[in-house]
This record gives sequence, C-alpha cells and structure tokens, in this order.
Amino acid sequence: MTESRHPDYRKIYFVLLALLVISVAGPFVGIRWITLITAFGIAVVKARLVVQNFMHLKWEKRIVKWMLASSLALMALFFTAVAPDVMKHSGRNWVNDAALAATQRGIAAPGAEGGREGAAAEPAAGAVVVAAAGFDARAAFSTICASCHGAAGGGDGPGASGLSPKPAKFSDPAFWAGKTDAELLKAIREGGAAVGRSATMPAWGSLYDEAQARALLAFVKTLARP
Amino acid sequence: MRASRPIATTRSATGIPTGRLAVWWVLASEVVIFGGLLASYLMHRLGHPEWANAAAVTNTWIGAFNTLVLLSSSFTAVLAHQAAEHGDGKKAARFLLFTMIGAATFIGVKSFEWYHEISEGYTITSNGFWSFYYTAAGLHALHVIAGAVIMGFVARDAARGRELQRVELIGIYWHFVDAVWIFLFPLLYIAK
Amino acid sequence: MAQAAAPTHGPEDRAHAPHGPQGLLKYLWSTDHKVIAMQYLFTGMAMALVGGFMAYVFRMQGAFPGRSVPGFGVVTSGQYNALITNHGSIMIFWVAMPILIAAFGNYLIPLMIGADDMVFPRLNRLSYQLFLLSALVILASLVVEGGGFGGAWTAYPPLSTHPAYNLTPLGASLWIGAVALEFVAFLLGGINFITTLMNARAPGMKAYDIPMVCWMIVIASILFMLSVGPLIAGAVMLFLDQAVGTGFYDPARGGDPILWQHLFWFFGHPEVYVVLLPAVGIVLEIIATFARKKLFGYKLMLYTAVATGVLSFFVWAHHQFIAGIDPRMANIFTVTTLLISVPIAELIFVMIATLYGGSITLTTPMLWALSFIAEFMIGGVTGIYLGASGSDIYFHDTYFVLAHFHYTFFPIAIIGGFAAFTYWFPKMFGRMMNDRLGKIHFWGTVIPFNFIFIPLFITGIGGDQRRVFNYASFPGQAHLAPLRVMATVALLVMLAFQIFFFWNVIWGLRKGPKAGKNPWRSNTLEWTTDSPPPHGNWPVDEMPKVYRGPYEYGHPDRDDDYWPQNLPA
Amino acid sequence: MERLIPQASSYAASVDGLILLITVLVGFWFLVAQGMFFWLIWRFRAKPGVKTQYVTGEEKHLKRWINIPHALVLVCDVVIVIGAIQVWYNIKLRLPDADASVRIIGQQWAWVFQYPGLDGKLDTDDDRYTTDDLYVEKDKTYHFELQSRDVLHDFSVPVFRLKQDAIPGRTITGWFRPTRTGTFDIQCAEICGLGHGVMAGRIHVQDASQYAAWVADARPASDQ
Repeated sequence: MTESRHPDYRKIYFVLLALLVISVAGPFVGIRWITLITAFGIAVVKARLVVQNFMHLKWEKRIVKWMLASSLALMALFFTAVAPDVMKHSGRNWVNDAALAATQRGIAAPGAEGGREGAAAEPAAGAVVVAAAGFDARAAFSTICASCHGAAGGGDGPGASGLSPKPAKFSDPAFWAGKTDAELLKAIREGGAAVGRSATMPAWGSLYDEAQARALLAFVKTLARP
Repeated sequence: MRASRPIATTRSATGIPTGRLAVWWVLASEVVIFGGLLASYLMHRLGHPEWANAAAVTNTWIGAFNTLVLLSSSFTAVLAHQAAEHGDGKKAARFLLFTMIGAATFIGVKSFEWYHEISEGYTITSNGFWSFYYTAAGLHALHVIAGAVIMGFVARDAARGRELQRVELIGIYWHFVDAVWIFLFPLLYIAK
Repeated sequence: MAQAAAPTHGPEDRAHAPHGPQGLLKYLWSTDHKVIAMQYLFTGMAMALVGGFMAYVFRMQGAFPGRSVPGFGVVTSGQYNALITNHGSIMIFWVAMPILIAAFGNYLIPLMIGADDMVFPRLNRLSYQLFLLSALVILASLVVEGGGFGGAWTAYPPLSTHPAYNLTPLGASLWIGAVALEFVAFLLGGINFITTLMNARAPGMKAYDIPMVCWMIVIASILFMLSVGPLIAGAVMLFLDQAVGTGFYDPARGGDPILWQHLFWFFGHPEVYVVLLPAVGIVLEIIATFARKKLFGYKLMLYTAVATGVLSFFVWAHHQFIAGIDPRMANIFTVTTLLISVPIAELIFVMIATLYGGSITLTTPMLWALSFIAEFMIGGVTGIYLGASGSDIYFHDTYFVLAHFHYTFFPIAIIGGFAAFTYWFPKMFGRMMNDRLGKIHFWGTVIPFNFIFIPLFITGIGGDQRRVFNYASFPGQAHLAPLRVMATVALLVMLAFQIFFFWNVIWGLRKGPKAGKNPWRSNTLEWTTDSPPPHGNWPVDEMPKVYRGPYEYGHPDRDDDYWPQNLPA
Repeated sequence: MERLIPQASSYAASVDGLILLITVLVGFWFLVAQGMFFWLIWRFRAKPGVKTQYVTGEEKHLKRWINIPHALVLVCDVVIVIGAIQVWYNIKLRLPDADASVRIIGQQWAWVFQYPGLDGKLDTDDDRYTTDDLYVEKDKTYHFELQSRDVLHDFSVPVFRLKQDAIPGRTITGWFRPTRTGTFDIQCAEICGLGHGVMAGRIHVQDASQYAAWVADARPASDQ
C-alpha cells in the first residue's frame, strides 16, 4: 500500500459544516446573485475539499486527475452544445411552442401548487393542434383510416398488403353482423386489441374525442354495401 | 519474481494499486452518468422559470440535514481509512459502522420526506421538476444503498484484519456519493 | 476445485482447467479470460446469425414486397419495423462489440502483455453474465405480446415512449432494458481492460512496446466509458417515460424529444470509433505479420488514434442536422465532422505505408485485413457527403446513409471479425484452418458484399428512404426496384457462402494440422506459449519478460526476419 | 443525379453541385489511395530470398509521403466545408421573402396541409385543408411551418432536395421555390410507427393558370 498523507480531517470537517451553514443561510438574504454564489459557489468549494482531501486526489498521480477532468470537461461540452436546442425555446427558424406555452401557463398561475398531481390540466400532445373548425369525418377517414382500410372501406388501402390479420372491410356486410356501436367506438378510441381484434389497429383516443369518434363511426357506416 | 498466482492482479505498472485505479475509473464513468442527468436537468431548469414554483415546495431543512449526515459519514469513512492504513482493522470497522449508520439515517430521512411529498400529491409524474427530482435523488439513493451494502462486507473483513486496502476503496466511492449530493442539494433544494 | 479460481484463493487451485466434465454450469462460472473470451465470441456469432436472418427477411420484403418470405412468412409492417430495429441493435451491441472488444480484448490483452489473466477475473465473469442476460432479454423482446420494438435503433421519442404510438409497450421496455444492461456489462468489462493494460504489463514492457491492438481496444473502452454515461441516464429517463409515465421527452409536459437525440448521439458517434479502433488494431497486427514489416510510425499511429477518439466527441450532432436542432449549430458540427476526416485519412495512409518495402504473403487472414482497408475507404469517403451539412439535407436517412454505414460497420465487424478469427484460430484451438476453404469463404463474402451495398448507394442517391417496408406508396421511386432486387440476391449469395466458414471451422477443429506455438512466425507474446494456452497462460516461473517493441520484423542485425518481444538481446 | 431524380426546386441544383464537388475532391483521394494500395500489394509481394526493408516510419524523407497528402486533405476539407455551409445557409438559415405560405402538419400516418385561403393568413375561417396532396404554384417562394401532432415525422421532397424533421410541440419554418411542374412524391423520412412506409404524399406543382383554377375551386375545409 502506498504511503498517503493524512491532513487534519477534523479541521476540514468543521470547515465543511461552516460552509453548509452559509449555503443554507444564503437565500435568507433574499438577493438572487448572493443565493447563487452561496448555493453553487459553495457547492464547488465543498466538493473540492472532499475530493482533494477525503478522496486523496491531492496526492494521487496525475493521470487520475486527467481522467476526472476529462469526464467533467465532456459534460461541459455536452451542456454547451445541447443547451441551444433544449434550454432555449426558440432559435433561427424554429420555435418550441409547447415549452413556451408551458412556461407562460406556469408563470401566469404561480398558485398552481408547484405541479401537484392533477392541479394543472395539461393539454393533449401537441399544443399546436390544427384549429378544429368543425370536425370533418370524411376528411379524417381519408387521412387516417384509408391508408389501411381503403378509400372506400374495402380493406384494401396501401398499408393493408403488409398487415396480418387484414384490416376490417367496412364495405362487407359480414363485418357489421353482430357489432355494437359501443364495441366499434372502443376499437376506434382504444385500438383493436381492446376489443380482441388486430393489435395493429392503433388507438386514436388521443386524436379524437368521444363525439368525434361517433362522427367517424357514422361516416364509416355509410361505406357498408348491402 | 516469487512464483505464485495470480500474477496480473498484483502488478502495478502505473504505481497506483490496481483496485484504486479501477475505483477511479468507476468514478470517471459515474461522473458522466450523473453529469448527463444533471446537465439535462440544468437545461430544463434554466429554460423553465416556472419550475421555481415546484422547487419552492421542497424542504430545505430536510435537505440540509441530509447534507450534514452525508458529510459526517464521509468524515468517519476517511477516519476509517486512516485507521486501516495504520493497520488497525477493528478501529476501521468501527468507523465504517458509523458511516453505515449515516447511510441508514440518510435513507430514513429521505423516505420520510418522499412519503410526505407523495402523499401531498407531488409524484414523479406531476411535472418536469418532480420527474427530475425523484430520478436524480433516486439514482443517488441507490448509490447510497449499494455503497452501504458493500461497506458492510468490507467492514466485516476489516474487523478480522483482512483486505484492509479495501477500506480506502470504499471510502473513495463514498466520498464521491457525498460530492454528488453536495451538488444535488443546491440544485434541488436551495435554488427556488 | 475449479470453482476456486477466484483470485483470493490459494495458488494451486488455479492450475486446474476451469472447464471439464462438470458441465455447462461450471463452464459459465469460469473466470479464465480465455474461456470468457470464447463465451463472448460464440454468443456474438450466434447473435450474428440472428441478425443475419433478420437481414434476409427484411431484404426479401424490400425486394419482393408482400410476398411470403421462405422461412418466415408474410412480413407485416410492424414486423418489418421490429426486424430492422433489432437487426441494427443486435449487430452493433450484440455482435460488433462483444466480438471485437470483449472477445478479442479478453483473449488478447492478457496474452499480449504477458499476464496470466485479467486483473479482475470475477468482474470479468460478471460482465459476461450480464451480457448474456441482456442478449436473452433482447431475444425475448422479439416474441412478447405486441411484438418487438419497432422504433429504429435510435429509439427517438415520442415514438419510443408512448404505447399509443409504437403499439409495442412491452417490446420497447425490454429493448431499452436490454440495451442498458448491455452497457453496464461493457462498462465492467471496459474497466477491466483499462486497468489490466495500465497495471498488469509484463516486466520491461513500456508504453510503446504494447501491441497496437491492445492500445486500440483500451482507447475504445475509454471512449465507451466516457460517452455512455449520459445515455445510461437517458435510458433511465426513457424507461421512466415508458413505464411510469413521466414526461422527460414529452413536449406537451415540459419535456423535449431533442434531448434524447443529443444523449443518444453523444454516445452514438463515439460508439462508431469504439468498434472501429479495435478492428484497426487487429488489421495492423495482421498486416505487420504478413508483410513482415515494422508498422510505419508506431507513435504517429497511436497519437492519430487518440486524436480520432478525442475528436469523435465533438461531432455527434451531424446525425441531427435536419432533426430540428438549431441550424446555426449545424455549421459548427460540419467543421468538426470534416476535421475528423484528417486523422482517419492519416490512419489509412499509415496502414497503406506499412505495406511499403514489405514481403507480402496473401494468407486468408491477410486477405481479410487488406480487404478491410479497401472497403473501409469506401465507407470513409462516403461519410464526407453526410458530414457536409448541405448535401446531408438530401442524403439524410436515405439508403445512401444506410450503405455508407454498412461500408464502415461491415468491414469493422464482419471483415475485422473474420480477420481476427482466422488469424488467432491456431492460437485459440491449436489447429490450423484450411487455406483454400478460407479463401473461397473470403471471396464469397467480400464480392457479394459490394453487390449488396453499391446498388443501395444508387437507390439512396435516387431518393429511397430507409425503413420503408413497401415502396408501393412512392411511385417516384419505382424505377429503382431492380437495384433492390439485386442487393437482395447478393445478400442471399453472401449468406450462402457462410456455410464454407462453418465447414472450415469444423474441419479445422477436427482435422486441421497441429499449429505449434507460432505458426505465423509473429513477434508478440501470445505466440510464445502453447496453442491453446494453458490456464494461467505460462508456467508460473516462465512468465515472459519484454525486451523490445512488437513489430521488429526484418531487423538488419538479424538473420531471422522476426524478433520476438521476449527474446533477450 | 439528374437521371435518377429530377431537380424541381430553386436550390436543388446547388445541392447537386455540392455533391459533385465532394465527388471530385474525395474521388481523387480515393482513387489515389486505392491505386497506391493495390500497387504496393503487387510490388512488395513475397519473393524468395528478398528480405523486408526495415523502415520505422520515423525517417524524414519517408514521413513526407504521409505529411504532404495529409495537409492536402485538410485543404480539401476546407473547400468542402465552405461549399457545404453556403448551401446550408441558403436552404436552412436564410428565409427569402415569401409569396405564399402553407402549414404542414405530420401525424401518424398522413400529412395535413393547411393553406391560408384567400386572405393570405393562416388560422382564419377561410383556411383550406388537404390531406396527403399539397398544391403549390410554380416559381413562387413558399414558406412552410412544419409541425407534428404525435411523433417525429420528416417532411422530405426528394425532387426539391428538401428535408426537415417535424417535432411535436415545435414549429419549424423553412422555404422552397418549385421550378418544375408535375406531381412528385412526399416522403416521411423519420420512422413514425407502423404506417411509416405508407406515409406518402404527393406535391402537385402547377403553373399559374392551373393553380388559379384549383384556388377557384376552393371551398371551406368541411367540404373537402
């Protein structure tokens, strides 16, 4: 075992405790930059004391210092290069609408209890949903459903070739035999697996609410051929 | 060269004992694991001033108490190292025991704190701040638990005077866990 | 008794062979670095067969969409996505890394630096066990309910985080779990490699006497260690998003999907060099041996490799030029990306220069090593198109990208792997392989390889997107269909020729002539012990000492054209 | 390039020009290196009785053979970087004045296009929507606002040499100027789930009269 020196650990310990007291007391001054210094400046000093003396980095070979320094430097690099995309909410030719909206909501309603469960009703994915100027079931069908179920509901859309089991044929009367509205609505909003049919039928509940799903179902019924 | 196996483990071309070298490499990789998480947190925190509302809920006094506990446990860990280097395994084991008690206190206080926060409705899914809060502190707590368990084995050996060099190794790891908390404390508790 | 191989136990136990009649469990429990290397090697090969089968299935679908694939059936779009995702993940994480780094790193480092084992044999064993577990988890993820994860190996959220979007909640969670487990396994392995090389070198072996392949594996391990950390943190966040419902990457809840891309590529780009460098090291060893030449500028090459490694941390966002990062950042990353071509070009030049003045024998391993250089150059130069932001607008995520990285990964993992396997086979099993079968296998692999990916370069230039299971929806690409068929046919030919490899291995193991200690008349230390080396590598009192560098071929003062490292002057 | 895929936007030719520039510079080095490589293999094949030369690679006159190409590669890199940044600046950073605008919304697995209608403003009552078919006029500069409803998508028009990811929660602005009439493919170039392979759209570039006819046909969104 190599000989390593031992400083007076008790002294260092008491310095650490004193620093802890300062960092807790800092915010009571109520000035932002003082808080930042007492919080993070002191954290750096404390960590340095611990690393240098308790971990004996002071007496360690140079290569170890290089190892740790390079991992820290890499993290600084990571932060610098990623912050323009993640920390900033807008840049050249792009805007992070969702983050800006979240920030505004949070600042407008500081009493939102710091994010208590259910306190802030978040909108569904994509705060920038197209203006829902009246729901058009036909357009929705051709947008979403037709790629597999076919433009005329024949189960022959371009996506159908690769699917197994095959997508439902709405034009086929056999499909409608014994189906209830509740079951079909469930299939639209919760996916095929929810009603024991093909799991490749996705759940559209995030896109269509109950009323829209009903409108969609009403349209799909018009595709049935006698 | 005395002919006995294993040979590789006993060589030391760098002059640093192999075990200690390995611990430093473990820590270098831990630095980037925690670094990646904390860098991500920092970006979000700076980009979302509204998270201050959530941060205001955390209890600085509990955080400060836990910092005190970890600093003290680090102190006893380094005293254990000193004792081990003087060949006093019994004393080293006793100091390690103090450190483990510190770890248990830390985890106990942490569970108490989390229990209260969760019962008040602040869970990991509440919002971004709370997600990072539970993830970062949780990852750290896992390190505390793992360190304490390993320390138990080291202390058992040390009490019998065996593998005394391991007291230093677990100590280095423990101080690292301490240093991580030194940064987590202002990041999660003080900055409101 | 063999169980007592742990380093804390008595010395006499270690003489026992770790594997024997005690069965498979004992074999799995061995701490001998050679046994663990074999475990990695054969697990990697088995996974390569799985990955190869996947390639067969989705290439068949790509060429003949909608037809039933023999041995699989009709490929649905969900299955197609799962196949390409797991092909990519398996080939990189469960084939390239275990074979190049873990298997040959484990096998070669202790032998080449004259040690009896790794410095932490039990940690080594744990590393393999975790790796095996991760391999089982990824295989399990393919057959769970809902099917395997289909969000591509980059696993961009929100597709990878929301079950409603990816429809494979269980597959996605198992996938991220397997990847994270694999990272931990390689972290443990990497620590072992690094400390072994740093500390356990034979007496007399200075830094510049270390064989290049050891350096390369260790540099790769360091790169891996320093880059994977953020992704482990990111994987935890991704897993929590999937399993608990946090919103780290969910824009509607204050998260950011771009963050994952950065975390992923901060690891993902150095990862390319993590697998490249060991392959380069392997090729250098083989070239030096069969050209009977000292490497052209040992230090130059070492510094170049380090420079490549350092630069590789500065280029990651070139994978994200058009992925929504701020366009101003793209300029910076274009500059750094093209800068990295300088050390890579240097590396290639030095490899070529090593041939100058040599005496080249084209054995099977040498053919593999030389073809690595030739093929990798194609991968290297096509990378420039993608690193330059302006042309990447067009090429991003086309088949051009796909062909480009297969021209890097195929030479690295497959050619490099075969080169190493054929070169060290005599050492590992004590018998020679058949040169004629080896050459048939070589040409039967390398020629079809070019016929797979050159057509795909052209389809990429023609605008074919990756990860499209059926081009029926894109009439503008219809004229490229014959090229897709050509690539698939070439793949079938290449897969068929792999039979010669397995035939050769079996022939070599059963009937191959005895290899002796040093069949290639090479300098490095692993050739100074028996083939296969005994447990402990050398008798306890005959551990080698090192007197010179590893590449002293054709030294003017000697009659022999080689000069082993351990011969006293 | 032209043979494989037509150029149909104002900047397509500049992208192809950059690709050609890279091909020339890189192709030269590639041929030199491969030529040297195969020549060396042939020239220094093993011959009985010929001993290898002992070259350490430290000799100045030999090192030149590495260092000079090395410097030249760096020069080529600089040329490529300048070219690449010019093209990139023109397509992604610059935003020329718009004649018209359109909002492009990706969702699993379709494209929705929102046109400003007659008043030229988005998000008003006369906005028009189409799915999977985008109608634009030749020789007009378009600004697009790219959004996504669910996962990442990528709006890619190969004939325009245009590609940009759509990210949920963000709006990314870009531009294009069609220069050739016809109907071309729109692809999704970022894996977006099961239907990624069928997430196709078509862009109809029309001349002024055709486009005017299409606009005259315009009705409110609900009649689509």
